[in-house]
Amino acid sequence: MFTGLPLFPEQASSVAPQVDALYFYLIAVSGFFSVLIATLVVYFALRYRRRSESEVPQPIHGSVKLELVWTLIPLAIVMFTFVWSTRVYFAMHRVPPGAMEVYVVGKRWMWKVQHMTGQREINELHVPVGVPVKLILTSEDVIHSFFIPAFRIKKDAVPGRYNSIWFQATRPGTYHLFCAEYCGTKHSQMIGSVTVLEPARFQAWLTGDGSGVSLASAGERLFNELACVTCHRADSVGRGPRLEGLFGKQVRLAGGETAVADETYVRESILNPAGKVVAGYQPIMPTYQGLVSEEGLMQLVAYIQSLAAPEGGSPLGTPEEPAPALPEAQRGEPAPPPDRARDLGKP
Amino acid sequence: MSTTQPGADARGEGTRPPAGPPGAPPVAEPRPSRVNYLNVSYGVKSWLLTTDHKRIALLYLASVTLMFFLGGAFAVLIRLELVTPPGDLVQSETYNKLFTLHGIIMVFFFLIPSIPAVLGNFLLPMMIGARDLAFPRLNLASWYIYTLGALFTLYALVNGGVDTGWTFYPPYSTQFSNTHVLAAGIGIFINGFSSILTGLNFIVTTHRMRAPGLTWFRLPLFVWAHYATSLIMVLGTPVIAVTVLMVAVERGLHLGIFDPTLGGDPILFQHLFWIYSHPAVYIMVLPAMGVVSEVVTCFSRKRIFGYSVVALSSLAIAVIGFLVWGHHMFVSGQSTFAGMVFSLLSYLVAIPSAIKVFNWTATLYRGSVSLQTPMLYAIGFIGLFTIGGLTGLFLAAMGLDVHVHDTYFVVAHFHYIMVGGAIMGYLGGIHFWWPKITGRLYPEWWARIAAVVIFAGFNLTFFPQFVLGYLGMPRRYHYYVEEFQVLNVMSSAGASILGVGYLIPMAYLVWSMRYGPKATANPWGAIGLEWETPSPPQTENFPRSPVVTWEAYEYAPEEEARVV
Amino acid sequence: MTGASSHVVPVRVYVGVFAALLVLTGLTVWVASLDLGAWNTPVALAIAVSKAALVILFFMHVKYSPRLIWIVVASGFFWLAHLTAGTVADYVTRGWLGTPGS
Amino acid sequence: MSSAAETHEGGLHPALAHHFESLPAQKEAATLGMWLFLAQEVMFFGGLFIAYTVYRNLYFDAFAAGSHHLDVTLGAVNTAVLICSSLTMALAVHASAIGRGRHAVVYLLSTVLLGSVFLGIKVVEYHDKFVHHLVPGPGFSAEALGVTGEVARSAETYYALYFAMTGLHALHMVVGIPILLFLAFKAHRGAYGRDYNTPVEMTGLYWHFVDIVWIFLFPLLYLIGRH
Repeated sequence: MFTGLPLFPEQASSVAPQVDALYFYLIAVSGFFSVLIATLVVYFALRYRRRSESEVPQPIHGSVKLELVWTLIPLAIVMFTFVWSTRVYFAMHRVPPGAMEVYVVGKRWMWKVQHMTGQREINELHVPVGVPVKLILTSEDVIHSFFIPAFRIKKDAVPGRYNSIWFQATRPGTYHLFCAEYCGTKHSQMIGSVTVLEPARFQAWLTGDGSGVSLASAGERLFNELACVTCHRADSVGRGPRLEGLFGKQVRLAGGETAVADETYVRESILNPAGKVVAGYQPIMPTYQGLVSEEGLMQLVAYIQSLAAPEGGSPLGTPEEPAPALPEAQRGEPAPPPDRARDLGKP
Repeated sequence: MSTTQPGADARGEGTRPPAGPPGAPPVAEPRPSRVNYLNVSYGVKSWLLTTDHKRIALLYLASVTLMFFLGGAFAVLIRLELVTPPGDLVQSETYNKLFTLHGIIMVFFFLIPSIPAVLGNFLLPMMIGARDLAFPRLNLASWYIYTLGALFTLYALVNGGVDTGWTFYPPYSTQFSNTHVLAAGIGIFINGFSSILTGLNFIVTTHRMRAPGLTWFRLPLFVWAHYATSLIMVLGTPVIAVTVLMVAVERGLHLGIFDPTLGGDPILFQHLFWIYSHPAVYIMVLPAMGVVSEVVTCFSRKRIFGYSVVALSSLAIAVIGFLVWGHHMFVSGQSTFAGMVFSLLSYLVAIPSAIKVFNWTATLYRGSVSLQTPMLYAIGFIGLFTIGGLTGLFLAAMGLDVHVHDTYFVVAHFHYIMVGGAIMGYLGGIHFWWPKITGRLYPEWWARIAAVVIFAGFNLTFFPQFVLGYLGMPRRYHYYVEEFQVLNVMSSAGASILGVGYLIPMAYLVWSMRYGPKATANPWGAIGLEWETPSPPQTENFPRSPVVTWEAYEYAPEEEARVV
Repeated sequence: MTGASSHVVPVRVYVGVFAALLVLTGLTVWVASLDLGAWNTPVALAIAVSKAALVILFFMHVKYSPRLIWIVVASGFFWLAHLTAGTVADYVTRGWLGTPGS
Repeated sequence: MSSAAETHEGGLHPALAHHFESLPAQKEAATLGMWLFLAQEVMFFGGLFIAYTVYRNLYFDAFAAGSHHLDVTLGAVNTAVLICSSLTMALAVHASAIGRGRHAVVYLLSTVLLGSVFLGIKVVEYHDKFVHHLVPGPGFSAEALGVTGEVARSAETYYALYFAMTGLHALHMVVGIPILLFLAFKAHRGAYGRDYNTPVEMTGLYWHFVDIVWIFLFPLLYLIGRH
């Protein structure tokens, strides 16, 4: 009827065919039942239409057999659907080892993307084809949602925590990137594009982008600037736990519990050091709440992650700056971003 | 079988109609000078201070109709804006306020009170043979509370509106939005108590005021549906009330309850919000299911297929519907395990809904089907609710929900349930009981035209949105990318048809109040206590309290019944 | 006097319940000062539940009320417990099954 | 109670509404309605209890720190005061049910008095929080708790919940006291007797419910990590 009327989005990720298969299956199920019900209703309405004003049909009470049939068959169908769809969900969240990590910060009304290699982008994301990419998402202000229809993935960027999801692009091209969680005035303009490149062209893009400093190196610089290195020393004699080889391992906490040293744990430990103290250490670390931006936190996380690599991080020099004073009685109120400060001045 | 109760009066009211041809109205024409609830007293005061459940129902009818057309006006503006991809009709700020107010007004001030507070209020006492609800003054108070809540929301509206979306997600609603969140929140908080008191009144009335002989399994399914709805109202609404209160406190005093920069957790708000707001969907659609059960039986002249299964499935929907809220949070960062549990339970709630649809369909089998207007709406309901329910399966599927969450697919789905379901049920019910409410018949020809126009307009409006959603158009978008335009234009075209469709009944129903032919007590030949009292009824509903000796929907003598 | 809730309870029952409530209040303060490890909260809640049960059964006459009232009371608390459990389930299981973010 | 006898003779008691068959039927409806209202109240407070449960588990240290600043003695005394008021309320219902209107008046007024004592002690406690800058908001400071950083921030969440929960509870008492005074006035006029004391019973249910809420609030707010 309409030329160029699209009905389905492009499939450009490894999970997209799985989601589409589920979608077509559900369309088939829905179509079958809708047509069945519609046909029966229309047929009965015509076949048993009222022929005289005085007719009284014979009453039918019901049928246990039929009730069972239309309880159990739908039940079986939905249980099957449940299992299938949950497996697809798992496939979206179980990140394959060696995935390329990309940090994404949502901010009204833009997406700020940082690659491990240091490239930064705004409202754009360049990824190579055929490589699993793990997105680590957070937000500086309100809840946003990172949505790439062609990849069939979406994840909320929630302030104060990290969410993640992964994808593997399968076709070079440029695709839409949307914010799917309502975030204020320009919600509908918080859009951008995802560019999928052939590996060679991706390499060229990487080198062509002039920033040069990798995320981990930026994190290392910050690590030194904040004098974290005074306590977290590589030679295990510092007042804080050694961070080399820590990332991804399980750590034993003072309370006897354990925690996995993942992105969220590292982030939490920077912002709320007293929360989950590693067994054997004193809770002496001050909070860095308000001193490090969300992007800075991601750089620190990337740096600590790089320390876990077998070859270790780069050797650390002795810092010259003194440790920052304890931010006493600090209420943990980070400096509001400029536009937020304006919002707070509401009547 | 059809025993005349002791003391039935000369007109034979209160007795079961003869087992013979039910087409013939069992009650004689009312005498012209008869006193009824409408003409028993006149003047504004007699309405604003009434404790008669029927008059309160009419107060609600006027209020929710006003709110419906207000919310509808916003919908018209939204659809007009979305005809073109760039936001060229209104500013983004305005657009965001339009969909927020459309949502708040339609959900809290139209859909939730629509069937329960208008039809439920009018019919529930009559259907169980009572003179009034258990607490008539509380009932009137509910209407005033509703009005007060609506006034707060209207205050927010005329002072510049509110732009958080009807979901009020923090931290946007508590720290970032600089619109009238507080006034709108207080409006919803207050309105919640109207809903709670109505539900409380219905439950007590159903338990304590049934006529002698009217056992639970003789109750009309409309009453069962309202009983289940009332449970949700009483147990769910307080949660949203206190949640809105927390948002208001956090916003007003900058406390850290939901704002992460102050130590709160925005996900907790989503839990508390959906604990109420998911069951709220069943507050909207369960009463409509009750209406459909009444209409389908009447216009098939047959007892409903599987009475007890349909009755109990209402309760099952109410109970299970309370335990599925987490399916709104599959992409929020909720734990995968919790997500799985919520997904599983969401699938389970589909079963009682499916059972109802199958039973309504089976009721038509070997019936005496008459396609008058209420039946057209009921059949429309069955079809649209089926589509709405089945697309719910897409959203309960975790792997698929990730893609369609917060897109137009969701918008289309819940409009199929709320407009295709709840409003079709509401209109069907209004037409069905219009003769009882006003004592007048509406023009049948116009009514059928309107029903068909609404059905067609609805599908043209919302079906393209399923496709849009799967293509990836997020909801609440003011600007959108060009490839979505064709479908958006289709949707807006449908909306204009739908809008006209809603104006037609408004016109002829108002007309019929004065010029419509007088209705008999039972114009449809329906079974039910409300049809055994004159149209319109007197203030006490029944000249004498009825005694019930027959089963529900006994259109033909029981002896002839068979079980297939 | 057909309403079961009109049952007249002897005054000594009220006084006995009152005494028990005071004792339990003292008990809960005392128990809080002991280190019971993970059991402090359950014990405190158990005492609170017993006190609430005494008030409901005797002061509020539920012991002498029809079954319907029992159902209303039970479903109120059961429902709250259920909703709490559903919400807490999310927080408790965030580390299970490979939470997003870990 | 002269009107009492008439009910049984077929005359209509003035309190009998037109749509009820009899006073007992009316009372049963009222009782069920009141209990449903209380179930609604459970869910209303329940929203706060859910938030409390989640945050207490997330920020236990902050909750313990915040709790340590509350005065257990005052809390315990207040619990006792409220339990006393529940007793007098129960006795008021009892007295009205057996037709001793004078006693009922005395018990109702005692309940009002005890309720006011509770609120007075609550004011003293709130004042203390105010003095120590523990009222959440721009003036909040966790100095008095001896904690800093994120713990101090979460302690503010604790106090936000503390004030929300106790404030809502106190509000329920503030609503209850005028009702009790009204009942005492009516009882003094001889409105309640053997056949009709529904308002006293219903208010009693409400008052006991308020007591139950406090029975939970006391250990949950005052007694965190006390050992």
